[in-house]
Amino acid sequence: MVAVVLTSQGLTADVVVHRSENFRLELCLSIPSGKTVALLGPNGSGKSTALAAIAGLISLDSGRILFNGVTLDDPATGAFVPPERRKAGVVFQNYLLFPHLSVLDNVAFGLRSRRIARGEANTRAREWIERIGLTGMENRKPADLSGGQSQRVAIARALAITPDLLLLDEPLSALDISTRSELRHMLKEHLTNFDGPRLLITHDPTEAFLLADEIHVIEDGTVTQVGNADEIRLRPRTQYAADLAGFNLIMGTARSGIVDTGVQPLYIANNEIAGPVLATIHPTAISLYLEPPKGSPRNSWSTTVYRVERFENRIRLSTGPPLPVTVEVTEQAKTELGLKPGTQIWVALKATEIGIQPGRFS
Amino acid sequence: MVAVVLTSQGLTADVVVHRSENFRLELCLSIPSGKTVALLGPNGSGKSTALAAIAGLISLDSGRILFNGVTLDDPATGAFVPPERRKAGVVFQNYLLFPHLSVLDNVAFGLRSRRIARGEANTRAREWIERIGLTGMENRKPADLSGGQSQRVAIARALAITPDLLLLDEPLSALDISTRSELRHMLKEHLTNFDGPRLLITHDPTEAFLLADEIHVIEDGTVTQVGNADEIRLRPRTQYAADLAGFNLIMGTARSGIVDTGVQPLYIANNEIAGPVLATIHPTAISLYLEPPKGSPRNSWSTTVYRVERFENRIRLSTGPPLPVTVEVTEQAKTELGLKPGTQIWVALKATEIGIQPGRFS
Amino acid sequence: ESSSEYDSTGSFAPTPSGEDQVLVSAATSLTAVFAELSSEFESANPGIDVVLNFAGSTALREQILEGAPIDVFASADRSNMQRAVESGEVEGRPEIFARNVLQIAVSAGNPADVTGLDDFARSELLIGLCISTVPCGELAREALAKEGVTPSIDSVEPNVRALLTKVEAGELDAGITYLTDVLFASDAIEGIDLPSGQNVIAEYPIAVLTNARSPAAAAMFMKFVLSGEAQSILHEYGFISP
Amino acid sequence: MPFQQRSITTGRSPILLVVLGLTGLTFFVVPLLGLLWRVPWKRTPDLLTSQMVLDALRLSVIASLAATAISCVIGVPLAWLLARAEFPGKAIVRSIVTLPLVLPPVVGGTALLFALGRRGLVGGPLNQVTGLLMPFSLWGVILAATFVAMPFLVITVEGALHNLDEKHERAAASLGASRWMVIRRITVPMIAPSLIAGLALTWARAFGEFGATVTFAGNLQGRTQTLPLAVFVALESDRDAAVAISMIMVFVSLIVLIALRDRWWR
Amino acid sequence: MPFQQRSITTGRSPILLVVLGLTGLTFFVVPLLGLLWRVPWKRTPDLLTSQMVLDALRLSVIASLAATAISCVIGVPLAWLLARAEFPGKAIVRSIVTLPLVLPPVVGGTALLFALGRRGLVGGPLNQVTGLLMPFSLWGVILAATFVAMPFLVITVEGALHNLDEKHERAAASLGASRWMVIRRITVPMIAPSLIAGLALTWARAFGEFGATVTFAGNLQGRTQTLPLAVFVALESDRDAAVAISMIMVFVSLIVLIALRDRWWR
Ligand SMILES: Nc1ncnc2c1ncn2[C@@H]1O[C@H](COP(=O)(O)OP(=O)(O)OP(=O)(O)O)[C@@H](O)[C@H]1O
Ligand SMILES: Nc1ncnc2c1ncn2[C@@H]1O[C@H](COP(=O)(O)OP(=O)(O)OP(=O)(O)O)[C@@H](O)[C@H]1O
Ligand SMILES: [Mg+2]
Ligand SMILES: [Mg+2]
Repeated sequence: MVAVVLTSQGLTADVVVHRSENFRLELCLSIPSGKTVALLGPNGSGKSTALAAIAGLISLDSGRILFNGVTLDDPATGAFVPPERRKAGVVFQNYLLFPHLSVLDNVAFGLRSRRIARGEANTRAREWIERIGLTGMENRKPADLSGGQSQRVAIARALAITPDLLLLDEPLSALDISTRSELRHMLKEHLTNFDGPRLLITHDPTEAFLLADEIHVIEDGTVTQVGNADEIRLRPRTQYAADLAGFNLIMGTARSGIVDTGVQPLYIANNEIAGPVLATIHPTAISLYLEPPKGSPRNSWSTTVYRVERFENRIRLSTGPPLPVTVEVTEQAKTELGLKPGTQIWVALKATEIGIQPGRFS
Repeated sequence: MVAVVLTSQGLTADVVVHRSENFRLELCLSIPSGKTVALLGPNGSGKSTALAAIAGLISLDSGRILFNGVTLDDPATGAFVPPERRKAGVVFQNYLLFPHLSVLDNVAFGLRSRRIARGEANTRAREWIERIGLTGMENRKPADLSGGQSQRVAIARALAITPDLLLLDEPLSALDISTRSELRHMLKEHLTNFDGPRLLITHDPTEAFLLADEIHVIEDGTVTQVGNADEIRLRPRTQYAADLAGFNLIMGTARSGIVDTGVQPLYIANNEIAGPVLATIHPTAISLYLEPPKGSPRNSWSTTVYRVERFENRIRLSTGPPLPVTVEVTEQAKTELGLKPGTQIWVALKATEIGIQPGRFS
Repeated sequence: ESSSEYDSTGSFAPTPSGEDQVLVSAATSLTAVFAELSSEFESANPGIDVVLNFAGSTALREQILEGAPIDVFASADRSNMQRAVESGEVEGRPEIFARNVLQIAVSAGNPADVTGLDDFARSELLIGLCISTVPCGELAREALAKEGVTPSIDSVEPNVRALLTKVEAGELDAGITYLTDVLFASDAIEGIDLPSGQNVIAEYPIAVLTNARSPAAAAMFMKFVLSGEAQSILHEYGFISP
Repeated sequence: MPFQQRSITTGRSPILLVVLGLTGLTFFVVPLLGLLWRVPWKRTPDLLTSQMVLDALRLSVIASLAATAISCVIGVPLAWLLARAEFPGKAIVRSIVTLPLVLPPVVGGTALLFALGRRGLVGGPLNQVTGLLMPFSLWGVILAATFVAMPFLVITVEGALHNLDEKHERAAASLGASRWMVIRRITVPMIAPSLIAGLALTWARAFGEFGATVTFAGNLQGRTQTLPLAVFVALESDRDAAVAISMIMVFVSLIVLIALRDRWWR
Repeated sequence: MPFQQRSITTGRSPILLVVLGLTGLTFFVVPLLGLLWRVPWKRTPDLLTSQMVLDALRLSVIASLAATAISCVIGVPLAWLLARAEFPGKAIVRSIVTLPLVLPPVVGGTALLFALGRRGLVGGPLNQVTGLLMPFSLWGVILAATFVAMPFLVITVEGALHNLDEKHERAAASLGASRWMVIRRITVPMIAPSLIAGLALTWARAFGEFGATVTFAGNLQGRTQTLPLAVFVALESDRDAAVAISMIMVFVSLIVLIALRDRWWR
């Protein structure tokens, strides 16, 4: 178990939860007041489980959750604060709107639960409904809303209670592109004025990079990397983190300026480093040629185009063996080189474009 | 009502559905066999409603749905083919997995419904479970899956039946970044071998651009633009479509090389055009200066920075009045100019960078 | 305030206080006649209110044994009364106030052509009797035994009511019940008298109970039931004076 | 609603279902017709206004509604505990709750007498201390009706609670709702149709209760004689009246059940 | 399950609920104790092996299970039609289904006689054509039990169907499942707890049925005398025997109900 630094303000969670024979979550997390931590990780890595444990919806198997000095859950001592007394605002991944209550009553539910008078609660709920752009739908039942509308109601319901702790499980995943950026900004603003800790679960790196102070990458129940957006982006430590940032991530063993990848040696600009390293290469740093290139790039090999995709207004291709990489080129280059799956090409890559950090895949 | 060209192969849907006093869907759609149409649109624009009508889960108020020459729904004649005889594979936005059945039984359900023997159905279901990466979870109940795992089961369940018609409602929204691109490719491949029409609903332009042959932009129950990825991207006709593509979209009236926007005239490179126009400007085409620029750009005005965001490895800012625009700059430029909300700046924009098409917001 | 709504026992007493109430538990077969007797009694004694409690004699005895606040018990047989006496629930001695004789009940028109007890041996007929543990069943079997008839029984009914219902509906061709039951059953039932030599007599005892709330009024009611006036009413309903 | 969709799932019903369902219906309709056939319609209005019937009607309505209300107040919590709480001996408790369903009502009434009569296990001491006497009072009628009818509510509601996914209740708790608030505003409304079905069953059973009442509370006109007891009395003296009173029961129950169910369903 | 979480929502129960729930429980426990107090334990084994009790037990078990099975086959479809199909006169049909709940069982039995007896509305012609005779036979017992017990199933299942969101059924239809398959593989399993509660109620009501049976089917040992009839008969002569037979009923029903519910719940 990882030792946890106990700060008196904020959330400190040392979470150990078994969910099935094959899955055990073991997560150490500390969110100071006023800060946002994003959990990024593949499906089934335990993000929602961590949120449920912090919200008090499932109990720990071992570990401990502390919030502003109060123990919320500690199986060792049996201490357990039930969810209704944790004052957390939670947006659930599947919303969990109350099907028998109107939109207004859903948003007002948390307020009414906190013994705020009906009139006052409704007024505040209506403000939130306006803020999420659903004015006029106050009396609808959740079944009569579209997917994105439901998610907005879930967000309003969680924020309306002015919680001590915010727990957001993919809060923007069903929103259209305009609403998403609007709500992201609303959220960002709201977070600035909110001084509790907040946990954001997301699959969208942009969202994490924009909203979080610190990102925890979690894979198969354990944290594989912690850092701010730039650290994750520029020095990803796992294939998943590299995918997030769009980087190529290659593992190998460095010795005198060469990384042995097992398939294709990579020349790097750093002669000192030795031992296991992670090499990161941005897709735009790789050039493609139809003929063997004769020029400055020290790395080059022949391969075939495997896949061609357009990402917004950029073209991304994946190459085949010996060392599969993702390459980004312009539309023009694509046309000129006639790039399509199966095209024989040469890859060229400057040694200086290869980022090197010691370590191995975790 | 729009006239529908009746092709004998493929799907022709002229859908009119009232959902509430404020919402009426009126959509005309024709998907030839072997083609994919993507529906893109903001929340509550009627995408899921259209899908439900085509799947036969709700009935038309008027209009007509034809599939391979067979009338599926026609309120005028009373013809209605019930959903179980439409042979559609549907991925629902909220998955709708059967909570009491295991993952295996969920995936095999459609096969068993088509009277395929249990053994055969299970074998095929197992193949699909492997394909979506959930081997080992065959006996789990949906409640014991993570969000993304559930969505994958929903995809497998829909594809396993080898339907005549595929209807996918945001099939990849809950998937992590790696699985998403993997499943996108799996889907793309699957679609290539599948010769029925397919309808894809998504909020992700990348997904639409990658998978669809034609994109219908739908807003508030009506189609506002139809075209392929490039057409939507380069000539968006609504604010929403422009947001999708990341373009600035400005409406105004052109006369002798100037577009009157009501706030700030824009000089354009086209003197011929006159009347209402839509001007599109890519965010990278706009330059920022701390002093009034003296150079070639014919458009320039002073404004303040309103918002600064990082998108992957790019910096995007929004400016304030008179003419709010989104600008994309490098990290370096951001640091050099000290760009942050409130900074006073000058915007400069070459006339040649402004795309012009006749028309107005629809 | 609320105490005026309840008497001292806590039971619900809707009648104005000051009026004596007599609770009379009477066997089901006395339903009609006791209704008339009680109204006669009430009009003769305006200060007394008679409340009737009809159920099977056994159920009534059960209630009394469990301490029910009953004043008068009118049973349809001696044995239930005897149990009450043995349990010390009876004040004084029970008296027989009425007798009843058996009659054969057949559906209207007598489609099976039943003439007497001998027909009860005919196996092609659908024959019903009361169960032997209730008086009408016991007595019927006694009568049949006296005649040496072995009945071919198709149904053993738990009470007179169930037996009559089936005869009336035509499910049974014949059954043996009391004269009083047949007399006041619907038109769908006819009675066939038994010759007096074949008949057996049922006796109905009445008694005031030790638990009585209004012993005086209870005694008055019992006395009334034994009086000539009451006896003539009982006679109208087919009962025989003791 | 003008925008209500014709429901697709229910557009056409499978033939087999319709056939079986109609067979089921026949089961109820034929005996009812048999009864209606024999109702002495002419005499019914007179009977309706007789003191005995009016008294019985009043008592029946009061007692059955009281029994339903009591069942609701103490039966729903019991159902909740059975479905949601963990405690030892749960299987036994659940079985005990089902007993009054199986016990012949007359035996149930006897059991009540044994327990709550003046010489009963609890009733004896109670009577000596407080002077309270359950049998032969309206309280006795209500008690008997509650005893036989409450299991219907408990079992129906427990079944519905098992059907209900707890995730919405968890979500409500996370929003700060106390346990009690969750039950009141989430759990109960979400099982409303089953709750109402249970209440309907309970009320109907209480309204039709005969055996336990006649044994425990007696058959005193104006005091404990409910409609079924009046039917029993009438069966002995006046057959037609019995059928007519039954039709009154049927009529009243139709009104109550329609009020209870069709008003709150959908 | 080794990985079962302690359920949070149910961790502690609100005091008020516990108090009310326990009060509810008292309601059942006290009369039961009253009964147990008086059970002639010594004589019970003898009674248990008497031919009369054995016959009655056999008949009761057969008839109650048959009535439950029939109710299931025709009552569930009826419930489905009431909840999901649109047809005119639905409110009336629903009310008719509730009638046997309210009708005093003796009147119900009379209605059955009027309808299905030898001279009955339907029974008469039926008897003349086929020679079939319902009363005084096991069929009569089953019929009477079904008539009074089926409404419990219909109403419980209808309530549960109203609770069930149709969206899963729609999804199943879109996957090609026929209406019938949807009902069998989606609808019924999804309401299983309520269905089982309804079956438990139905079985218990059928098992305890007395009034309609005695009126319609008679009381012939070995042919139509079920346990409740045996109890009733015993009550007339030998109260101890009646209580002992009741305890046998209680015991059997505990076994059946535990088998029915605890096996299939959770
Ligand atoms: N109730 C449960 N019982 C058993 N296993 C479960 C249960 N709920 C979740 N799991 C498993 O625990 C793991 C973590 O699930 P969790 O929901 O925390 O994932 P997640 O990170 O939120 O994924 P996603 O991005 O797909 O939502 C998964 O492998 C999942 O299958
Ligand atoms: N059952 C219903 N009753 C009334 N209105 C409804 C119902 N279902 C949806 N609507 C409304 O119809 C409109 C279209 O809904 P639909 O679900 O088709 O939107 P959508 O395009 O799928 O949106 P999203 O991207 O949020 O899923 C919305 O305004 C919604 O509120
Ligand atoms: Mg999750
Ligand atoms: Mg949708």
